[in-house]
Amino acid sequence: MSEATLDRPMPRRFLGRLTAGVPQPMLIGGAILTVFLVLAIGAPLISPYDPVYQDIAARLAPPSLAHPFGTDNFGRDILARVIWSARVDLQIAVLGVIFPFIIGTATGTIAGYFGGLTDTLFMRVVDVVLAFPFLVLMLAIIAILGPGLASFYIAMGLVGWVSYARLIRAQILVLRQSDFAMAAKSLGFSHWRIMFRHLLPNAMVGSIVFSMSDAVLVLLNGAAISYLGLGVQPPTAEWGIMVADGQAFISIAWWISTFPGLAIVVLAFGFSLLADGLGEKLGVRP
Amino acid sequence: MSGAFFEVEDLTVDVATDTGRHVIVDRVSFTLGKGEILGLVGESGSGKTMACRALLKLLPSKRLSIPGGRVRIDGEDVMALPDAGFRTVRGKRIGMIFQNPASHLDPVMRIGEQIAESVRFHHGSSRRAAEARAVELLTQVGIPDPKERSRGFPHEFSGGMRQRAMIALALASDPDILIADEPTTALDVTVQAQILRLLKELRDARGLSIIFITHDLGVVAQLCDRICVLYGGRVCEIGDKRTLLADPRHPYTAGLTGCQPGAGATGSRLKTIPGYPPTIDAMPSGCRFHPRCSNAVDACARLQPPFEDVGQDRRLACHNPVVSELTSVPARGFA
Amino acid sequence: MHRYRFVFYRPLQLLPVLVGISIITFVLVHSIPGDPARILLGTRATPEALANIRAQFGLDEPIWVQYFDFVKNLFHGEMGRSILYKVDVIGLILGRLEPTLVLVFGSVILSLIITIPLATLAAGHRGGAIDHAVRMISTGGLGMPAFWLGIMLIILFSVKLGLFPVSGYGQSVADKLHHMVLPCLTIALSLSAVLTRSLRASLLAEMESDAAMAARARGLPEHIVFRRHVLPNSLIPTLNLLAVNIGWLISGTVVVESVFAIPGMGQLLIRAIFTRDYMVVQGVAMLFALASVLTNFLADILTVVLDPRVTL
Amino acid sequence: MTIDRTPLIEADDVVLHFPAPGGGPLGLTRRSVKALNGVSLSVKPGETIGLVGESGSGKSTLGRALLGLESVTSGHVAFDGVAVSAKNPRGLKTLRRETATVFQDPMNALNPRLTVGEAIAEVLRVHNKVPGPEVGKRVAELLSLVGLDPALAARRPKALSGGQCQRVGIARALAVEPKLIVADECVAALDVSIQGQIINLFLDLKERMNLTLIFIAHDLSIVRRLCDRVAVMYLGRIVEEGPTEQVFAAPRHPYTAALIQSIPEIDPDIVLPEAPMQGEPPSPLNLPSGCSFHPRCAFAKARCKADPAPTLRRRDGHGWACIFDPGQLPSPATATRLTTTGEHP
Amino acid sequence: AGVLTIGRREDSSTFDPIATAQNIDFWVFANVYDVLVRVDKTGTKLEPGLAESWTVSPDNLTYTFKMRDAKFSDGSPITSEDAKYSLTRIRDDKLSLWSDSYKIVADMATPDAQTLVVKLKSPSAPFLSTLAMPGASIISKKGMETMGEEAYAQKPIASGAFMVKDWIRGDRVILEKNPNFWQADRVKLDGVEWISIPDDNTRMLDVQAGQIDAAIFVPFSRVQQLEADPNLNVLLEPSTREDSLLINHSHGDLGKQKVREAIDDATDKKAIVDAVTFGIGTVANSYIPKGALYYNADNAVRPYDPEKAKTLLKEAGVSNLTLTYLAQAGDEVDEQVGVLLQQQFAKAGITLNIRKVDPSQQWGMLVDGDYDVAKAYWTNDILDPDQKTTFVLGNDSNMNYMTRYNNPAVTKLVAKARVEMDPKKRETMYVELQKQAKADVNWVDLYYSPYINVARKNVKDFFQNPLGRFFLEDTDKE
Ligand SMILES: Nc1ncnc2c1ncn2[C@@H]1O[C@H](COP(=O)(O)OP(=O)(O)OP(=O)(O)O)[C@@H](O)[C@H]1O
Ligand SMILES: Nc1ncnc2c1ncn2[C@@H]1O[C@H](COP(=O)(O)OP(=O)(O)OP(=O)(O)O)[C@@H](O)[C@H]1O
Ligand SMILES: [Mg+2]
Ligand SMILES: [Mg+2]
Repeated sequence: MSEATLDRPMPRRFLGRLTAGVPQPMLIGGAILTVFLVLAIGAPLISPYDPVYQDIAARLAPPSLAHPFGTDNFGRDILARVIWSARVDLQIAVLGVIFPFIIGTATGTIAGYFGGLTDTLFMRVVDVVLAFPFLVLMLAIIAILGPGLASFYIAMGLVGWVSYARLIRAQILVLRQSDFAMAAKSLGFSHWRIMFRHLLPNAMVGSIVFSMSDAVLVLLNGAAISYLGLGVQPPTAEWGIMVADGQAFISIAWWISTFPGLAIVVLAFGFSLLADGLGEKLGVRP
Repeated sequence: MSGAFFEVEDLTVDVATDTGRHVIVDRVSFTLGKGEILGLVGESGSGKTMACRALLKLLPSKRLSIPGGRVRIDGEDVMALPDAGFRTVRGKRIGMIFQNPASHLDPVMRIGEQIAESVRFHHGSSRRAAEARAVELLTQVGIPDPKERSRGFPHEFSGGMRQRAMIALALASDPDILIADEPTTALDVTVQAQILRLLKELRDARGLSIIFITHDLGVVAQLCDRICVLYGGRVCEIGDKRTLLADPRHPYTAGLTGCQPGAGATGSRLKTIPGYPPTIDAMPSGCRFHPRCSNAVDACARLQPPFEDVGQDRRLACHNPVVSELTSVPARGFA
Repeated sequence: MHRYRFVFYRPLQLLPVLVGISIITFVLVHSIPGDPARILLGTRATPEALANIRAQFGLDEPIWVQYFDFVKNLFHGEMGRSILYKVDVIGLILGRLEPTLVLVFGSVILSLIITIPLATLAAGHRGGAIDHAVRMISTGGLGMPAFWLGIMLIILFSVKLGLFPVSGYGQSVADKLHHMVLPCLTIALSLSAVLTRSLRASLLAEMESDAAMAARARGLPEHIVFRRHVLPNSLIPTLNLLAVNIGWLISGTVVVESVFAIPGMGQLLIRAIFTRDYMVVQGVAMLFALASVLTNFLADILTVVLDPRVTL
Repeated sequence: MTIDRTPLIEADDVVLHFPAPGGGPLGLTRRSVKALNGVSLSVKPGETIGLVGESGSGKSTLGRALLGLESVTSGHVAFDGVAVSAKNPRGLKTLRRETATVFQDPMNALNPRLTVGEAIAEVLRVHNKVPGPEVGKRVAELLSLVGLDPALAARRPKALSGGQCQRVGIARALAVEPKLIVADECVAALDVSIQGQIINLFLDLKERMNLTLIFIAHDLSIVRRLCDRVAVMYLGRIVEEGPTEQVFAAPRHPYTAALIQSIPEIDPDIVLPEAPMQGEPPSPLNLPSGCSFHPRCAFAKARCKADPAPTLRRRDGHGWACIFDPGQLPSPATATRLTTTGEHP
Repeated sequence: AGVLTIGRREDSSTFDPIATAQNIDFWVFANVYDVLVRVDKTGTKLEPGLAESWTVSPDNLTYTFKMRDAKFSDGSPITSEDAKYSLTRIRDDKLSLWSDSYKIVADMATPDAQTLVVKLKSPSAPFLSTLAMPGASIISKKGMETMGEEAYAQKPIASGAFMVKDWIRGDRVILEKNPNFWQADRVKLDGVEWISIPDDNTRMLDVQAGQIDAAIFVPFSRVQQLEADPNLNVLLEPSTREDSLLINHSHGDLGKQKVREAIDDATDKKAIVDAVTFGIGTVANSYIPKGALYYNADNAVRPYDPEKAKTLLKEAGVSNLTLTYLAQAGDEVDEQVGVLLQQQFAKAGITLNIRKVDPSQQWGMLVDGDYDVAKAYWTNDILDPDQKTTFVLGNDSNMNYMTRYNNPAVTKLVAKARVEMDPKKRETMYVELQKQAKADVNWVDLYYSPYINVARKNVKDFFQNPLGRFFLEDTDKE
C-alpha cells in the first residue's frame, strides 16, 4: 500500500461515506422495489389491457402472445391485473405498516421509558393482543366498520403494533440507562423531549428494518383474510385475492394464481433484501 | 536477535473501508524470548489489538486481512501453515486473554465446563480428568473455593474473578506464549495489582512468554521486561523497559512518559501531547507522529523514518530523536 | 433458585389476561351482526321460532347477564351449549383438541428441523450464493399462501407420488402421523421462513461474538465452536420469536385444517364464527388464548433455563 | 485551601437501596442492592472534590443522588440550601438548571443522531439561556472555550475522536452555566495523552469560572492533580475524606492505604506490594457485619466485625471511618518499601 | 358390498331430525331414517314409505295411514305411536325448527299399532308432501325417552337403511347397514362414510387419488376435467336449485316496476350461465324449478337488452342508478356473478358496487332489508310448490324472501292454491303465479343448475333425486 492512498484529503471521507458502502443486498432490494414502484405509477401506460375488462370468449386462456400471463375465468388479462395490483399492494404494504409502526412506537417508548406500573400494564395488554384470536377480531372489525381497506388498516393497526411496541420497548429499556439519556435528564429536559427526541430516534432502527419484513406479512395477511370480506373489494385487482380466487381453478388454469403469487414472492424478496441491507448499514440485527 | 523463541516480522493488517484500503498495522516486527514479558503500549487505536489478533489469524471482521508478515515460533513460520495446521497454533502455542472477560466468556456455559472443554480438546482427557484439571487451574489462578466456583456462570463472578477465569481458560491448553490484551484496564487498581502478580508468578513457574498490551506505562513498568511502543500502527521504539522509560528517544515515547499524571502538585498542569491521534482514513504522511511532534523536522512530513537498531538492544524509528538527557525517571511525587 | 420464582407468581399475572380476553371476546362476538337463531333457521325463519331459539340459549338476556352466566357456568366447569351442535361446548372442544395440538407441535418441530440447517448454511455463507438461495427459499415459503401450498403438496406427494394420504386425520397413532406430515409441512414452510431469518441474524451475530472469537483463540475447531458456543446462544431469540408467534400460528391452522380436512379446532372455530355459535367461539378463543399465554410462559421458563443470566 | 462558606451541595446520611431479584430458595424474600449506606458529604462553592473507590462502591450512585437523578431511600440532599427530592419539584428544577454532568463514555454520552451544535443548542433553548438568534454564536463560544474549532459543530459524535467528544460533553455541561459539575469517570475512557488535556481544561475552567466540581474517578493520580479534597468510598460508605495532599501523604484508613499502594508507578524500581488486599469485594446484596472492610483488612480485629460500622471521625478537616487512630496503622509507604526492597533488591 | 366413502363440504351437526334446517343434515337423515311418505326418484311423485297406504277423507281433513310391519335398528317394532310421537315433536317441541309447517295438524290418533289417523285444521294440498320431509323422520319414542335428546342426536336409533355406527364430530359420520330395515334386502352396501372435506380442490383430489369413492358439491369449473378422468363418473342430476337475483323492492327506485324490468333486461343470464356454471346450468325462466311440479315451461325470459333497460330507466325517470350488490365473502360464485353483473349493468348505465360480507352477516342484512341486490338460491325440501311459493310470493313472515315484494292479488292466489285440492286447477293457478311474478319482476331468475357429484367408476347407482335425497339403498360398490 502506497502512502498516497492513505493521504486522502478530509472531504473525500464524507463523500465516500455517502456514496460508497451501500450494501449489495440493499442495492438489489432497492432495484426490485423500484421496478414495482414504476409498475404501480406507470400502470396505465404499461398495462396491455384494462384490468377489469371481461372478455368471456377468451376466458381461462393459457399464457400466449396476446395474453402473456393468460386470462382468468372472466377473460381478464392476468398481466394487466398483476401490474395494476402493484398500486394497491404497495399501498397496502405501506399503510398496513405505518399505523402499527406509529402506534407501536409511541406505546413502546412510553412503556419502556416510564417502566414500573405503566410497563406492567402495557405488557399485559400486549399479552392480550398476542393471545387474542385474530379471526374473531377481524370479523368484529368488519362488522363494526364495514368491509374495505380502511377496516383492514385498522385491524392491522390493532394487532400489528404489538411487534413494534415490543421491539421499541426493549431498546428503550436499554437506552434509558445510557449515558446520553442520563445526560438529557440531568440537563433538565422534559420526559417528552427525552423520549421522542433523544431515545426514540436511536431505538427506531431495528423497527424500521423489521417494518420491511412486516410489509410482506401484511400483504399476505390481506390475502389470507380476503375470504372474510375484508380488504380490497372486487373487481379491483390485488395479488393476494387473485391467488385466492385462482385457487378454485388451480388444476385447470395454474396461471391465474401463479403469476400474482410470484409477484408477491418477488416483492417479498425485495423487501427482505432491503431489510438485511438496512440492518447491515445501520448495524442492527433484522 | 535471530535466536529468539518468538519472532514477528513485518506483520501487516489491512482494512477495507468505504473510503478504500487502509493499513492499520504497518510492518510491525518484534521478538520475544522464552519467559520474557513484552509490553505493547500505545494509545487507543494504535493497532495493538489488531497486531495481536493477527498473530492468531483471528481478525474480527471479513474486512480485515493480513497481507504480509512472518511469525516464527521456535524457528517455524506458523503464518505459512494452512488453516487446519494453524489451528494447532491457537491455544496450544499461543493463548490469549482478552480485555473484556464478560463478553469473551460464553455466558451460558459454566466456567468449569468451558475450561474442561479446552482441556479435553487439547489433551484428549476424559471428562472427569478434564473437570479435575479445570478445578486445579482455577486454584492456580487464585480463585477461592474453586470446586464450587467451577460450577458458576461467568455473570456470577466479579470482574477480577472473571479475568482470572479467563487466564485459567487460556492456560488450559498449556500455551507457550500468552497474549494479554489489556487484561486489567477495566479493573480496579487493587485487583489490577493482584492480576499483575498472578501473571508474574505464572511466568516464573511455567516459563511462559507474555505479550502484555496496555496503554498504562505504570503497568508496563511494573510487569514487563521489554517495551514496544506503537503509534498509528507502526512501531516507534522497542527496548528494555528501564532504558526506554528512563531515556525515551522517540518523541512519542517521551510524550507518553511525560503525560503520566503521577508527578506534580495538585492544581499544576499536566504535560500533554498536543493534538489528537490520527484516524485510519486520514493518516499523516511520512512519520505518523509528526503533526503532534515538537521535534519534527522537514523530513518527518515526507519520509517514513527507518526502523533502526540504535544499540543497547533497542530499535527506533525517528528522524530527530529526543536528545538523551540521561535523567532518571520522574520522581515519585508523594513517596 | 430465585431465578425461577416467576414460575410461581407469573400464572397469577396470566389470570387478568385471560379475564380480559374473555370479556373482549364476549363483547366482540356478541357485537358482530348476525343472529345465530336466524342462521340456524335459515330461510324458513318465523318470529316465533326465532324467539323460541333465543330463549333456549339465553340470547334474549342483556349481554352482561349472559357474561355473568358464562362466568358462573365456568366455575361449575361448564361452558354452555353449542347452538349449532346442541351439545356441551367443553366436550365439543376437547374432541377437537388433539388434531390441532398435533398439527401445531408437528409444525413447530418440523420448522425447527428445516430452519436450523438452512439458517446455518445461510449464515455460514453470508452474502454468497447459498445465502441468497436460502433467502429465496424462505421468502418463497413465506409468499406462498397455505391454501395454495397445501394443494400443491397434495398434488405432488399424494396424487402423483402416492406417498401420503390426501386428507383426513387417520385412526391409529402411526396412521395419524402419516396423515399429518403434509399439513405440518405446509405450516412449517412458512413458519420456518420467519424463523430462518431470525436465526440467521442471531447466528451471524453470535459467530462474530467475542465469546466465539475467544473459543477460536483457544484452538477449538469451527464445528465445536458452532455447536457448543454459537448455536445454543442463537437459539434463544428464535425460540422467543416462535413463542410470540404461536397465537398467529394457531390461527393459521384454520386454513390448513380446512385444506387437509383435519377435524381440529380451527375448523370448529370458523364454522362457529360463521354460524355465530357464541359459546363455541368463546370457548375456542379462550383456549387459543390460554395456549398462547402458556406457550409464552413456557418460552420464558426455557429462556431462563438456557440463559443463566436472565432473571424474570 | 477550604474557604469557609455555606456548602453548595450537601448530602446528609443518604441511604440508597436498589430493589434486586428476591432471595431465598423460592426467591420470595425481598432483597436490595445496598448502593449507599449513610453517606454525608458537603461541597463548598468553588471546591473540587474527588470521589474515589473500588468499582461498585457507589460513586456514580452518589453522584446521581446528589443531582436528584436517583431518588434516595432515606437521608437528605440539599442544593444551595434547598432540599432536593421528588416531592420538591421546584428544588429539583433549580438543581437541574444550575448543575450539569460529564459522563465517562464520551461517545455514549452524546446523542449519536444530533450534531454537536444541535446538542449544545438544545440545552441553550430549553433553558432559555440566550435569545434565539444568538444560539449559534453561543455554541461557537462554548466550543472555543473547551478548545475545539467551532467548525466541528456540524459534525456528529461518531465523526469525532474520544477526546473531542469529551470536550463537547464539557461544553454542553457548561452551556447551562452551572454552579456545579459532576464528572463521572470522565477521563477513564480516554488516552493518556488526551486525559491530560481534559484535566488541564478542568483546571483552567475552575480558575476562570469558579466552578464547583465533583470528580469521580478511580485513577487516584489524576484526582491528586485536580482535586482540593478527596473522599474515598468503600461499599456505599465514605471511609475517608480530607484535603488531597493530606490523604495521599498519610492515609488513615487501611483501604485508602491499600488503594494508594496499588497504583502502578512508572518507575520500575518502585515495585507494587505483594498483597495490597486479600479476597474479593463483598456483594452489596449482603453487607458484612461491622466495618464492611474487615474481611479484607490486614489489621482487622474481632471488634471490627462485632461493633457497628465506624462513622467518620474528623481531625483537622480530615475524616476517616476506622476504629484505629492514624498512628496505630503502619504507614503504607514505609510498609511497601520495606517488603519490596526486602525481596527484590 | 363394501363401505362407500363420500366426501362433502361440511360435517353433520345433529341427528335430531327436528333440530336442523341444513341440507347437509337432511341428506344423511334420508339414509338413517325412513318417513311415512317418500318422494320418488324423479322428485315429482310421492310413494309409500313406512306408511304402506293412506286414505283421505272427502273433506280433506282426515288422513288415515296404514303402517307397514317395520322395525327400528334396535329390533323394536315401528308403531303408529312412534309416528305420532315424531310428528308431535316436530310440531310442538321447543327444539323444533319446523313447527310452523306442521301447525296444520290438529290432532292425531293411534287406533292400533299399525294405524295413524291425522286430523288437519283445514284442508292442505301440500300436507302429504310435508310428511316426506326429512324433518318428519320417524324416530323411536321409547328410544328418545330413555336415551334423552342429546344422546339420541349423537347416536340415534335408526328407522332407515343405515344406522349410525360412529360419529367423529367435525370429521365423519360412519353408517353401517341396518339389518332390521324393512327393505334390508334392497341395501347392498355394508356401510357408508360421510366424510367432511371442506376444500373443493382437496375433495376432488381425494376422489381422483382413490382415497374416497365419491364426492358431492363438485364445482362447475371442475366438471370438464373430471369427466376426462377414465376412473371417474361425473353425475349431473337434475335438482330443484334455482339461483336468483334478489331485488329489494323497498329501496327507493327499486320499488318501481320499470326499474326492476330494466334490471332484468340488463342481466345477461346466458353469459352468467356460461361463465359461472361453465355452461352446465340453464337459464331460469320461472321461480319454480324446471322439472318440478307445475313448472311453466313457457314462462317468458327477458333477453339481454341493455338499450331497452336504458329506455325503461329513462321512462321511469331514473338516472345514475347506483346499486350495491351484497356478496357473501368466501362464496366464489356469488362474487363471480357480482363481477359479471357489474360489467353488464354498466352497459345499461347502472353502477353496481360489490360489497363482500361474511355469510351470517349477509343473512342478517338481507333480512333487515339492508341491501339493493344480492344473489340467493333455493332448493325445495318438499315436492309441492306451495312451500317455495309461500316463501317467495306469499308475503309471509320473511317478506317474500327478503325482497319486500308485495302484490296482494298474488298473495291471495298463493293462499288459494294451497287449499285447492284439484291438481288441474292448482296447475293453472301456479302457472298464473309464475307469469305474474315474472311480470312484476319479484326478482330476476338467473339459472337452474344440477347437483354435480362425482364417483369412481366402480360405484354403481349413486343417485340423488331433485330434492337432494341420496338413494344409497340402491347404491353398490364393486
Ligand atoms: N473491523 C474493523 N473495521 C475497520 N477498522 C477497524 C476494525 N477494527 C479495528 N479497526 C481500526 O484499527 C485500528 C487499530 O485498532 P486496535 O483495536 O488494534 O487498537 P488498539 O491499539 O488495540 O486500541 P485500544 O487501546 O482502544 O484497544 C483502529 O484505528 C480501529 O479503528
Ligand atoms: N439501577 C441500578 N439498579 C440496581 N443496582 C444498581 C443500579 N445502579 C447501580 N447499582 C448497584 O449499586 C452499586 C453501586 O454502583 P455504582 O455504579 O454507584 O458504583 P461505582 O462506584 O460508580 O462503580 P464503577 O467504578 O464501576 O463505576 C453496584 O453494586 C451496582 O451494581
Ligand atoms: Mg485494543
Ligand atoms: Mg460508576
